[in-house]
Amino acid sequence: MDPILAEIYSTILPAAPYVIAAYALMWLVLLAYVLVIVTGQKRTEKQLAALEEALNAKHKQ
Amino acid sequence: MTEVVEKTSAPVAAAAAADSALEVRALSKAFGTRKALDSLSFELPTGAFLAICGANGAGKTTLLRILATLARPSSGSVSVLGCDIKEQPDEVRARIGFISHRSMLYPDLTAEENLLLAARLYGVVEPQTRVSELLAAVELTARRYDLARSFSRGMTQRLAIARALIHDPQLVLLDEPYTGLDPHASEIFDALLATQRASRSFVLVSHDLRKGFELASHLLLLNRGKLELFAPSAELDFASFSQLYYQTVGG
Amino acid sequence: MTATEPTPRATPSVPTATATSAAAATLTPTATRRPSTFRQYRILLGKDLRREFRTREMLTSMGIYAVLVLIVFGTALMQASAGFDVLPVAGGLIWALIVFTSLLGLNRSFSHEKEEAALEGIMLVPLDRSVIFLAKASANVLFLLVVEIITLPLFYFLFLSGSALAATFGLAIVPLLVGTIGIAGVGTLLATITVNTRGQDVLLAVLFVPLVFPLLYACVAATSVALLGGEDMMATFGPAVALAAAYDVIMILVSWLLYDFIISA
Amino acid sequence: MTEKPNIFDRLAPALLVLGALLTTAAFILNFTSAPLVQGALLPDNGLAVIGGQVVTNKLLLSQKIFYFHMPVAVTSFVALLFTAVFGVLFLVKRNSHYDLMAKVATEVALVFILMTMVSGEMWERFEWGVWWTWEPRLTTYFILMLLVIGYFILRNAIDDAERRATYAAAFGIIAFIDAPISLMITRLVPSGAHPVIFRTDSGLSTPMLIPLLLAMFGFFCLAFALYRFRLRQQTLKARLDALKTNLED
Repeated sequence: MDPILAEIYSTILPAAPYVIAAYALMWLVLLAYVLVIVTGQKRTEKQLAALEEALNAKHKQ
Repeated sequence: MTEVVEKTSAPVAAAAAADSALEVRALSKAFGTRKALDSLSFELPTGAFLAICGANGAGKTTLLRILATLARPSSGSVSVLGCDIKEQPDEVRARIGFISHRSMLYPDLTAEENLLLAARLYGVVEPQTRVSELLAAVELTARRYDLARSFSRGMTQRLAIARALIHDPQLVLLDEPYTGLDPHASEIFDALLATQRASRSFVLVSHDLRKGFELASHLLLLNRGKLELFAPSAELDFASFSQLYYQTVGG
Repeated sequence: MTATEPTPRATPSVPTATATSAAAATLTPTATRRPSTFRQYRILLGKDLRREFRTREMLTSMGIYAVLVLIVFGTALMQASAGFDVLPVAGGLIWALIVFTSLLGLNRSFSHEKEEAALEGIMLVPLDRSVIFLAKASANVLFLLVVEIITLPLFYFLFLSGSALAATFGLAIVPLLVGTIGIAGVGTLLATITVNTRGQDVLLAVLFVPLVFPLLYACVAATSVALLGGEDMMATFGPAVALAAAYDVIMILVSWLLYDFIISA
Repeated sequence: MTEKPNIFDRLAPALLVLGALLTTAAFILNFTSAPLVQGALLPDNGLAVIGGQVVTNKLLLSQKIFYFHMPVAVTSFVALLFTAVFGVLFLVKRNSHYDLMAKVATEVALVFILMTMVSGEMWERFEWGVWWTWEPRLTTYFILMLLVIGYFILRNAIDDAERRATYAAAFGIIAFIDAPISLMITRLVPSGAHPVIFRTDSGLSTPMLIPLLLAMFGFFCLAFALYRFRLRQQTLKARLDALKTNLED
């Protein structure tokens, strides 16, 4: 390979892991937040169901 | 709509013309979905002694703090001695005194310094004279140069009364003033109250049903932020009042 | 002392009574004239100064704490070589000292207001809420300045006596003053918030340090160049002091505007 | 019980999809159409012709991080602006819903600040060879992150809902004002010990600008969609809690 071209592209390969890591980490953080929202939603729904059940039991009495 | 009327009347004229100590219209206090006070309306004549009763969390203290301009209402209007608490809070503040179970004193200032501080902040015309007069009235003249920290609970409470009366308020708000007082101290407190009743209106918040009933000319019963009863105490006897209290609280 | 107490003007209406029979003490009606805002400010400031003069609570605790921080600095620098010159980092060390010490003082500045709910008593007086802020912030500025006046010579004595201070070292007073005012302003607002929270001491530090970071950065830069001197010293000193002053103005203005909401909550 | 569905809530899923599409497009364009930026000059005046263009500098891949880093940073700051605006609205109107909105906006801000930090860290580790340096923008974001974390610690330390809302609103406002001052001071005050090793990028060409703008707009959509989803969940939770306390007494 042409030494000049090698020089031109010399930082590309070493940089690649960092670029990949940067993008991966960004998406990971975003994904973590989505997970927080989803688990929060699930927990709320569960509480709602429990409340409904308790209310129904109360009415039957 | 009532607010427009309040605004147009000049503060001084309104105060002079006031023939009711409190005028509460549709007062509510809510945050989020929690309602601390729910649409209260009542009117208390001047010179009256109102006792506010209710269980824990009924909104007694919240109501008192709104009357004292320490908390703001969510809706409705309140006028204290003819001054609207939203439009003229400073006018209201100049006319009320507040005594709570916490003394509002600086423990590291002497009795005299504590009173002088209050007198000067309120702008009492002759602060030194006034302070001496009040110290004599609460029988603390001999202890005037002592730190408030060194006072017993009863003495502290007496000093707190002097502090609350320093600017000659026409309405005195009392928030559980008997908390932590021994029987002797609360006797003295009662006697002191009695001497002041002729010239001022009072609002008392208390757990003690009997005490409230004995002292009051008007009774107000709160239940979960709702007005359960507002009546002159002459129209009730203690048995029916306490029955009503336990019905609402227990129910 | 009490035997010669002046007879009150209103004596006739105030009969002496024994504790058991608190007889009718009809008070004479009294007139009030609302004092000017500035007078109320002076009364409140005077109250804090009088309290502090009596208990010396804040000054002693801050002073001792400052000395302890100096000891920690000394330990940290002990292992450096004999000829190690502290001067290049002196500006930073001085500000670390001031920030830690002021945190301690700010935490204390509202504790006596809460002890017996005295602050509530002040709130019941017809006065502008921002007066409370200005009086408390002024008291904090004064206390901090006193502590600085005591500890900074000590800092010089312990760390800089062997260094060649630049001729411009006197200029360091400017960032010290500007920084102290900013710290007291923002700190008073935050202390009002944190005094009502769980774990108030830690929380004040958590909120305070990042918030004053810009001020700290500018003041460290200005103090360092003032101590080090050099030809282009003014190129750093000027903008640093100007920006620190701008921070003071903006932050104190915002704190002043927000204070009514905070203290009424 | 049933509330009329909010227009924003109905928009949220669409915005989420749009955001995902836009950021994906930006990602692809970023690595295909946008040219590599030029770094240090080649030694010995070396040059080469690549695709009909004369190249005299090293080409940098690390700069590709910038296409997402910058939009994410801007988004986080916009989210923080929302915190401050909702804070002001709360203090004026005293409606607890504004407090909830401010809280969720701050959450989103924290997420995007973290994304900014991690991507910035990666670039910096490669370009400057260190994990940390007190560079103006880096420092500002670090301080901003601490302020936002402080905001949540503050919220957790107060029990009374109204007081919590008031304090949080005030702190949100003051933190938002503090951030630009922080950036200004760290940039304008020359620091003796650490020279500012910040390279101002020369203007971006159109093929570079397109993915950048796409990413920016995409992240705005994503942030807003996430904000609405979270807000909806938190509102529901608040109503549920109120219902529970009402039933208890």
